Amino acid sequence: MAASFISAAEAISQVTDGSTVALSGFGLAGQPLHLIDALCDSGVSNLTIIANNAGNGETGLARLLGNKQVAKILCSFPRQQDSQIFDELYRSGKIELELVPQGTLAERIRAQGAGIGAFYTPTGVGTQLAIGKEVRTINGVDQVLEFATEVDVALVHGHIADQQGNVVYRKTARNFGPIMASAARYSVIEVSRVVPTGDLDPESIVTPSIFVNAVVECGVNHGK
Amino acid sequence: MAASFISAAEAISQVTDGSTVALSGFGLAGQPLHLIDALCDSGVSNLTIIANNAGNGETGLARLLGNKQVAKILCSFPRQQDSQIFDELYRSGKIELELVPQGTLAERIRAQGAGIGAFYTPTGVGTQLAIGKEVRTINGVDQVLEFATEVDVALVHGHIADQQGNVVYRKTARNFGPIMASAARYSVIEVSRVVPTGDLDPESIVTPSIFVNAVVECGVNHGK
Amino acid sequence: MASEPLTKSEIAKLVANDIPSGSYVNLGIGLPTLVSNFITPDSDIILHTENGMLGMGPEALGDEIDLELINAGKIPVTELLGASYFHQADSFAMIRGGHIDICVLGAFQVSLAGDLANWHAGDPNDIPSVGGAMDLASGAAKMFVMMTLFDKSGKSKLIKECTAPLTAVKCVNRIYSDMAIIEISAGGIEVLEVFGISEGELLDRIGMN
Amino acid sequence: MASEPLTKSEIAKLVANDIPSGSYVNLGIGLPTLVSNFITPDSDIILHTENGMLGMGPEALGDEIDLELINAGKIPVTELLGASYFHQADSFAMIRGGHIDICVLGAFQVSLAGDLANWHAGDPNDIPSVGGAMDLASGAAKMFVMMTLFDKSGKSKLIKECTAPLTAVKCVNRIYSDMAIIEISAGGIEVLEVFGISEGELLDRIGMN
Repeated sequence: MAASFISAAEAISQVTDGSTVALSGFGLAGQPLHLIDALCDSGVSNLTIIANNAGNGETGLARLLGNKQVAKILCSFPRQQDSQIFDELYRSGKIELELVPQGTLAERIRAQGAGIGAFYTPTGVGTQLAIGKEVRTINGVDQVLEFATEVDVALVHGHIADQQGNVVYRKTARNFGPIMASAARYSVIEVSRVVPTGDLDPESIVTPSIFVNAVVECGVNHGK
Repeated sequence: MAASFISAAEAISQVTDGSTVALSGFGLAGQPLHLIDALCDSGVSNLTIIANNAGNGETGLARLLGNKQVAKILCSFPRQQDSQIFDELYRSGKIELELVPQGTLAERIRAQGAGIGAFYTPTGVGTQLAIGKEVRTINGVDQVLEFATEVDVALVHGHIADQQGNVVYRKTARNFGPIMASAARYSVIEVSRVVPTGDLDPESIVTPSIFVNAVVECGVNHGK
Repeated sequence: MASEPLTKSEIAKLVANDIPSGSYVNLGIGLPTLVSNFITPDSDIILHTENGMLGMGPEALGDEIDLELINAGKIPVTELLGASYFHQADSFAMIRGGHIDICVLGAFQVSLAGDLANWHAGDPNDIPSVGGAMDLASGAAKMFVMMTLFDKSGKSKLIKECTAPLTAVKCVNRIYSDMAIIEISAGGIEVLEVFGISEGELLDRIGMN
Repeated sequence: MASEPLTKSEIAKLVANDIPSGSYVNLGIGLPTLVSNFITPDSDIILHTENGMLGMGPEALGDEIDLELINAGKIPVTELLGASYFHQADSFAMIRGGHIDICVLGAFQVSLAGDLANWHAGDPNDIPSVGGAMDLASGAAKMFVMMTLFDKSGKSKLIKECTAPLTAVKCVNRIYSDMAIIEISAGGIEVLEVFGISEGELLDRIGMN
């Protein structure tokens, strides 16, 4: 259905205790800081978070973790120089971690958005991360069966939206945004500005409005 | 490896008797007529063709079929008002047809390009086109196992390339081009013109040069 | 009850009226394309065409015709403001992933359980062609079928079990036909409206009485 | 035979020299990023960074820094002419689909069969982080490992069987180290060049004699 143009707080009201929430971003690039702040303020808890990393410093996802709102995180690369909040929660057993190779994480999210129930990938075969998973030899290559990941709400950092809800991104901040928007039952995109419909080139739209439930215009300061 | 800028005849020399060749296009929109003409002229035979349709009128793929160069075709929608050349070959048993639902065809091609060996899709379950295929219930939905489709050479109709081999398409002629380029061992893109590297917007490139082996500049007349 | 069966245009108009504002809609080739004639710009309905476009406008005429801008029926169309183009895997991700709110398809037969047969009339001499029908039938959030209720020989196309090859099982939510609008759900069929026939006679003719 | 083991920069230079012109290359975080210092613009080598970019340029400095333009190590970088951006599923399609000609990764251990262990040192107290290492190791057409050949305690990192958790099996084609360049194939290992050590001594120290 048509995208709504609403506030961060309104959009976040779709997240409830126990929701699975996908957050775009690779490190801080593309992390939807404005929407995550609203999520922190909402006080919802027991969340499952899907994100590439497990927070940087004390803002964004790190703040959400520090607030004890997250029960579990699916990610590929939690440990970073500035992941101290996650590190402490993990070491004290206060958060569950499902570690997923980055490409498999991306493909599981993409599969959900594309209605593909599961797929076979060579990534991870013969490693700890494939233990207990089905393996099948396809054209002589062992491949592990991975399932699509259900997502209740996606919070995504875009660049510009038009008034219909089509979205473009900026440089490497694009990362997980388009696939998370496609996978979620309810997708929220924060953008720096909204332009009239028709101002974005139809050949260059990255996330068509069909994948967007809500747009939050928040004048985020992008990059440089 | 870096893309070559060569003639259609040179590019076509990668196709040999028995090759599997993917042709972009939905009807005539996006069909690489220039490259197919070179393929007709080359005289290679016993080809397996992957294309959405089975030729229109007497040009392009229809001409290739009429030349008896094709042993088998994988497609979703062979029968059209102007598919008379295919129709006759099929009815006289001179060509093998593997009928594949359009979305499954697209996903099998995409899977090949993405290194995904196979995937489960709900499309086709309980129909003739799933007979003999494995079915698995995932989250309560029956899904059929479909395998990636190997492609030797892709012949694709693009719009503009830069001198590095990045490609953009035009309107609905984009259709199968990007995924076929990603799936083939050797991908050839015909374009109307080649511009200096840097002239295409990095945010709007649809087929990055990594998927392109050869660019053929042929001044094709696009659309209107 | 209307006194006459509906014309194709009248059926199309009913379908269009039942599509909520803001919906993303795919109209199958053939009969369903008529629906677009009754979709007004202020409805905010956005048309998807599976060959790779959202925001499809009306058929292109005269100078508007661009052979690289066509719909799934290979007819030249136009582009509305807010349109976008994408490749086939992305287009069918929209379909298979349940992002299309409503799909309207034609049919040879629909079963009482909502099975759809619309890609192959069943004649072994036919050249089989499926296109995106199976993906659409199994992937769209809601599936409307638009057809005449009886074939030329008078046989009901809504039948107990399809005899023609299936497109997808249990996928049809509603039938819009010349003689009735019929809802199909897990609980069975419900006749919502009849045109030029009484409900009793209709149920007789489809073998339900 | 050089009389001294190589410095990290010297190893990086050797790797860069062995990358054919026109290659698409992914450089892992850590040691392999040094390779980019020795890639000249006229080599037509195009760098892929798995967070979603082809045509990555050198590290951004001063005013060039843009926090939305970073590499896989989260370091601000620059954009070269011909660059393109794409989302994560497309980026890993490039990797998994075998489109990256050469990937250079660091390693904790490499087995004689070419198994790679580089994501987890094996300490159960470590916080496990894998990122794109498994995808790159299993997906790149050619896999170069860049490392010191011996760890701080003098133990060889090239060993019969990895004791640290594996990243991927039989994926390493060549090791570039401070003391030797070693090719790994189905036939076994072949020492291509040694630095500051004789081949005999080297084979002794890695337990091959």
